[in-house]
Amino acid sequence: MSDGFLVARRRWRVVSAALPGLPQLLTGRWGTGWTVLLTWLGCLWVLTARYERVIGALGGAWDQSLALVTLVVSLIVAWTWSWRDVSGSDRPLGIGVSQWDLAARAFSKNHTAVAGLIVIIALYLVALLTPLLAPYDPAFQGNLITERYVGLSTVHPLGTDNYARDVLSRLLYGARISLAIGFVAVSISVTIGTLLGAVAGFMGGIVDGLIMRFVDIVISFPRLVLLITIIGLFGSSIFMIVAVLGLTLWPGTARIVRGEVLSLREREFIQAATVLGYSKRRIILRHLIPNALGPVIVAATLGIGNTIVLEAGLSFLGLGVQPPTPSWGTMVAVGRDDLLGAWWLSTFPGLAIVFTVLAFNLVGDGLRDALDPRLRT
Amino acid sequence: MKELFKKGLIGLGAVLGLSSCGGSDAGIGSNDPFCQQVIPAVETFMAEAREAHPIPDEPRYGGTVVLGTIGDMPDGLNSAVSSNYTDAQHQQFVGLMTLINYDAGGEPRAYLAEDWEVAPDGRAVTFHIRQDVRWHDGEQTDAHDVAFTYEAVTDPLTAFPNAAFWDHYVKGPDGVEVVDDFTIRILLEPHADFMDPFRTLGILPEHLLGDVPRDQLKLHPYGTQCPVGNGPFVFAQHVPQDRWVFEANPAFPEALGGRPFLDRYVYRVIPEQTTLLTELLIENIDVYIAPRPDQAQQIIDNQNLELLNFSGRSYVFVGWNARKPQLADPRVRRAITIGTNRAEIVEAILQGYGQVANTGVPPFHWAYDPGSMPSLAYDPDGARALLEEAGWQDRDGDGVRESEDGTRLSLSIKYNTGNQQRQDIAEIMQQQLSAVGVEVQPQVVEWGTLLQQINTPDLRDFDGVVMGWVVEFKLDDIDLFHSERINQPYAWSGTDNGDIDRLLEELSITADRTEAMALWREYQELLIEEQPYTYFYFPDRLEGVNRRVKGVEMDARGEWLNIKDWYLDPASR
Amino acid sequence: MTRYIIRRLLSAIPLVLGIATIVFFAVNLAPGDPTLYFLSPGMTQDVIEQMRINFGLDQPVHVRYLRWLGAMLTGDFGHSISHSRPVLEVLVDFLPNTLILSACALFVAFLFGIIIGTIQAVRQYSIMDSAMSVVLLFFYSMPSFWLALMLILTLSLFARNVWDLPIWFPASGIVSVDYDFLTFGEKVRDRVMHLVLPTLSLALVLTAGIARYMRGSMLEVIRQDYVRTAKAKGLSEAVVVFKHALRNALIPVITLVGLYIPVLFSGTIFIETIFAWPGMGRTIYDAIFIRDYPLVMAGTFFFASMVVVANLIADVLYAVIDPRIRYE
Amino acid sequence: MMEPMLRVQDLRTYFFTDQGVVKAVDGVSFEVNEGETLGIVGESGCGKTVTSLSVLGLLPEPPAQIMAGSSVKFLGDEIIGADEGRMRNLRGNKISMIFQEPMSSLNPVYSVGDQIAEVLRVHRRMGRKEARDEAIRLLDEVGIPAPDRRVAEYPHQLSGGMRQRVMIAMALSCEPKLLIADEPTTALDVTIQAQILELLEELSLSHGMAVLLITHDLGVVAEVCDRVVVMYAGQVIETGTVNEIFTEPAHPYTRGLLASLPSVTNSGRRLNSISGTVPNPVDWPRGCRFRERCPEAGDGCEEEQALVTLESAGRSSRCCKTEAVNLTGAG
Repeated sequence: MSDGFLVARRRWRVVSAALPGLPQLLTGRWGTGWTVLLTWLGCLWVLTARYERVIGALGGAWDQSLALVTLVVSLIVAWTWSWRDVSGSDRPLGIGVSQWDLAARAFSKNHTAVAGLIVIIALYLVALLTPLLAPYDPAFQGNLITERYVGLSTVHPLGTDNYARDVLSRLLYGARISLAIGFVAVSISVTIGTLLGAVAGFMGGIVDGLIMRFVDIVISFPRLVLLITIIGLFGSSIFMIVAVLGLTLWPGTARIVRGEVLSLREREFIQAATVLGYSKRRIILRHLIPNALGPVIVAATLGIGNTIVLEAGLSFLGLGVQPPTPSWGTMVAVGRDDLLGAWWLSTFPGLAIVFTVLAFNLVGDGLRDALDPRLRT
Repeated sequence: MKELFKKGLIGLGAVLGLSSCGGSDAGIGSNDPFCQQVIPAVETFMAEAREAHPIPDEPRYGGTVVLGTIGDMPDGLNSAVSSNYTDAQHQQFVGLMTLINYDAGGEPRAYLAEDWEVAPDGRAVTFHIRQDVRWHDGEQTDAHDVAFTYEAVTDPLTAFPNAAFWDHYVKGPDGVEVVDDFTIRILLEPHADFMDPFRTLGILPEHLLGDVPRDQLKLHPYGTQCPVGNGPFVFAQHVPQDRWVFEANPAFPEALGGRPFLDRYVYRVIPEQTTLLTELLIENIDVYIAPRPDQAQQIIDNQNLELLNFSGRSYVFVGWNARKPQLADPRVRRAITIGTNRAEIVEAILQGYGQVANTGVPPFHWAYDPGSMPSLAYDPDGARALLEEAGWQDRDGDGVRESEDGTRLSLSIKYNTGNQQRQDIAEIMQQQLSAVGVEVQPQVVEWGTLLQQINTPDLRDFDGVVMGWVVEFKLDDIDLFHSERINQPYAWSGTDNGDIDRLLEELSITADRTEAMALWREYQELLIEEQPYTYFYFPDRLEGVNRRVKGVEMDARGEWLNIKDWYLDPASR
Repeated sequence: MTRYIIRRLLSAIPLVLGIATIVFFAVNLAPGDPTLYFLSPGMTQDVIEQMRINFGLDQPVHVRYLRWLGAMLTGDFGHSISHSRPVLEVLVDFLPNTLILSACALFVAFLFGIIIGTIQAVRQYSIMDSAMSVVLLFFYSMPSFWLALMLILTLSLFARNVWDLPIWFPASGIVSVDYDFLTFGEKVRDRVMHLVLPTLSLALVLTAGIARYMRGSMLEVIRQDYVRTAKAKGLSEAVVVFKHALRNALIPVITLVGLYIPVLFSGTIFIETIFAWPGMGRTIYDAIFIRDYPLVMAGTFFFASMVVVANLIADVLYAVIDPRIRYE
Repeated sequence: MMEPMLRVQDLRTYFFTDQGVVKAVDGVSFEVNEGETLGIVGESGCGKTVTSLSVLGLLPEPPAQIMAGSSVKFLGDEIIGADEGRMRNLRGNKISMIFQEPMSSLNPVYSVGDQIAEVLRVHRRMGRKEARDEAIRLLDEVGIPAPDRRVAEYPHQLSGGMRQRVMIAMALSCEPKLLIADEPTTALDVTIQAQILELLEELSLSHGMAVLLITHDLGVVAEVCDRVVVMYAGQVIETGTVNEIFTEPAHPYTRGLLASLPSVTNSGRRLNSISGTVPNPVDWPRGCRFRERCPEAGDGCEEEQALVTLESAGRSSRCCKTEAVNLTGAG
């Protein structure tokens, strides 16, 4: 290694200490660069601009504490990651790279997907930091006569709604609900789908037949009709929505996993495991599922986006998350009535949904391309 | 195989092509035997009538008016089974005729009945039916039709939803006497506003429906598939969930104004209100029935449109379940009412298009006189004082009051899915009442489920419920507050107050208005004291009307009130 | 082939019955019943009971289920409570509208999706490729009701009232009110104009998925030897791509026909409401809340059957496109 | 001397990839004369196939790019950089090509008749019926039994040999001047291989068609070719007639190839093989590209080697020791 290289590295360390992410950004790794740099600057901004609230959050409600932890952890992670990245030795390329390394490299070349990933990371950070970020209490109603339907202004950057509540604050709090709904519902469905799919694919025979017939039933049914029937007639609490969304989304995953497992089952290492006399449970959990994970991750990423859109759809029918809890879907659905008079009510949450779902889809597409060797060039 | 592929594509194109010219022209009902019989008869008679009554040479005649609303008419012109407001409007003013209707002052005037006499003891009304009214299939409308309709709606088998209208009348064949073909006598007990039901009841054709078993009337195709009326407009077409088309009746009696000006009147169903407003703004529809208050400004701002508003017949309230321990004390209910800034809510939710309600007597009613009532104005301090007095104090400092035995003053307020105004009320109450130490939890419930929860006598699973009533000109709260009805579906509040019972009974039979006025005042004062409901407001009815439609009059009697006198500005046709 | 189709249809019976059964119990076990909708003050419990008897609701749920099942097997779907008509007549009114809309949307979505996906694959990693992906995903990410409202506002309201464009689309309905008085050509035009916005709203959401799938499939196909053969034969790129590659790339995409039908039917609930399109989606939605049991059941039964048929059509299309597949 | 039908001069085809510039073909020149059969031999990865695809412009660009200075003249006309229209008129018409994998080279969703007829309809503007009859005739000519039935069949219904015959029929359909056959027999059974080669030879004679035969199999070359071009690492390293190459190989690589060829005469003896593998095309070795595997490497091999024309016409070699070797060989 040349001296020049070492000098450069030392200089990068200095830059990294002040502005983590900048070295990566300047050396062309803009994806990681932006993520780290924005996290760092954003968290610093919160720390200074919302100093009082940060102090107030000490020993506050659980979401405040969580926000505080998130803040500190993000700062530490951003800084140390950049430092170690700059000082660490370059790993030689091309030797001993795993399938995942290859995928990561393919993914990082896909610019739109990386942009999507940055948006998602930012979204989750914002969602976690919301109690520190939001300018107002999302449920606080201002003066109903004078502060209703106020357009964009410095006091209310995204205006106020029909109850004179701050749209920006509601948007921020809505992010928590929408992202959480997507995440939890998809977790439920992926777990169920993966297990059932793996069992069906591995066991075959009657078990497979039964599971797959059930999958057929659920999949060939207009999902929304089922959702309306259940949520509409039995009540629409947030738990109900998450549960029902989760419990109706899994068949897709089950089909994917079953397909993967069927092809994996014929492969040598699984047959070796069978020959070695491992239990079926062990083979399914330790060997089959991890190897079928790629497509599942893709499906899950796309599923989160779909779920957020679906929740918005339910809100349109009046079956979404119930007020005053803000969710993006509810905000769009309620605000659509004022599209002509107060466009900001539904436009901003609508755009939030679009960009979030778009980000998840870009990442999902990127992952699919990256994980599928056939599509790589 | 390639050929097959191509053929497939052509086939698809053919399906689309076919479908794009295949008709929905027919509407429905064309394959029902009843309708197959009835429709040609109407067509024949109408053709004759058009010959006999040529369109007067006057520029106001002609053209089509399109009206848009959010819902279809569920029972159409079948007045014996319907309870829907729009249905009733079409029965009264469009397709059918009622015996009488009201003038602008709310006084009865002749319509199908040329004249009437009330027996001196108030136990009978005799109507003289016009002799120049024909059903749209050519049959004469006469006293037998009236008798049939009266018997149908008072027969329990029919399950007429508004059976309460006829509480004080002698029901069934015993209550009606056909004196001659054009004279009919109806027997009743003397009571207040006894002419009102005759204003609402659209007379049905006996020659078509007389043989239908009463319990089958609800399912009969007459109402929505091929109604035959005798009103100013003739049913032409009904595409469910899409449109009704009516055409001018050339044979409508000259004495009542003769043929309507409009050639056609189209009633369109557009469930989404943003779409409705758009269609009004791009002039695809001429009249938008009941836009939301927050859409009013858009209509006002458009120079081609006009916003009409009038005091409607409905009011919105929160009904309290006094069976619940937190709500048993009237003082608590009153504190909740004065702890809520209802004037602000009217301003905010209705954009000022409405009036604060203190009782269920609406502004168009002759007994409406809010000035003389005790005030229920916004008074948070008064509310706190009342709650203290009733023994509710915040004992653990969590901002919510508790009773001595530790019951928290925490209430759920239910409302139905998809109703923005009711949601608004629940949410604003939550916000405002927290300031006086009352915790409110808005809870949305799907409509059918909600009705079951609040209506089932042994369930009554609610604390408060945001609801609305549409009232008739004849006010009658017996079903709501009389203790005898406490186990009937609508006794939500569970009010059990002897004075209220007495007043309700007296009111229902007091025909003299000055006498009744005093009773009304007393009754309303009691209501304010008892607070079975927190009355919110009487919303104004708003209407968006294109200025090319002239002669439109709308008031509490309804939007369709004088539709036969509407005409299109000849310059803009 | 015929035998295969018959066998497939027979094997779909348990599927359709399963769906219908689930829905039957979900709807029937939910609180409330249809009489609640006809209630008004003054109605006593006796009247309600009379109504329940008139509607045949006085029986326990399993008896009603067996009755419904028995009746349905003889082709009798009962009487719709909210429409006061035989359910079959209601379906005959609404189903064609939904099918026309769905067919148009499916056609447009596949047309756009296939063309765009192909272009993306042929120009992989170009700016056009990414731009098209992002634009399509943008529409895909929109809640469909919001997209529909945006289309109404822009292509209908603003186009006419603000931008004064020569063409703007009606925001609701199937035909204009003066449809009956139009000439044949005007009728066709009128129908098409009314179809544009709802079709776009439904189709734009699906297009992204189809294009994505098509792109992947096409990318695989254009690397095949026979595509090189076609080029070596001196065929133009258009013929190579759209004749030789496209037909092969379409094979996996056909699966989506079956997969998207339920999605499409779900979408109609929003689209039909917003565009006042008198179709099955809106009708079922209303029927669920009015608890018009016979109509809900018949509607879902037909939806499920439609999905089965769509999957069957997809399988038949496989055989049409791919000579290697033969159904015995 | 007559102008050759196809003259390839200094053809350089590079692939621009993430790993670097792959110089798959790096300055190749050769000629094909009317009616002759020219073989291009070399190990896999030496650039044979890319050369043939470059001639017809069938490589996807990007990543491939034919570098400036390359020239391919067909019947005296430059075709590098020719517009698509002209290229399409050549492809399948004047120059046709058959490929290594008969299994995947035919489109599975069209009948073989359709695929043959397509060429005729595009280049010879035949009608549907006429093209079909011609397709049947062609199938008959390439030795497919019952051609009128086979014409409607799909590729998956045919065996590998049959499919290659179909490919040949398709290639022949417009009576091309030149047929490029890229490893036409590699994927086939040995018995079928012989039949196909025989067929090719026969047809080239009867149609007066030149053949550019690309193969890694010197046996095939010996059987059917008139002249041979030996390629290594993207370059031509030796040219000559079949006779010359087999009897007097000038380049050590050619000698290595010949030595690894099993034959009746050296049966029983251990086959020789060339040690090592073809170097990385992103980074060819400097100097002689065969140096690292060459048993005779020595002084002068670090220098870039030029293709040296030897005494007889069309004979050349890219080895600095060639002359010496040749002298001793002659002596």
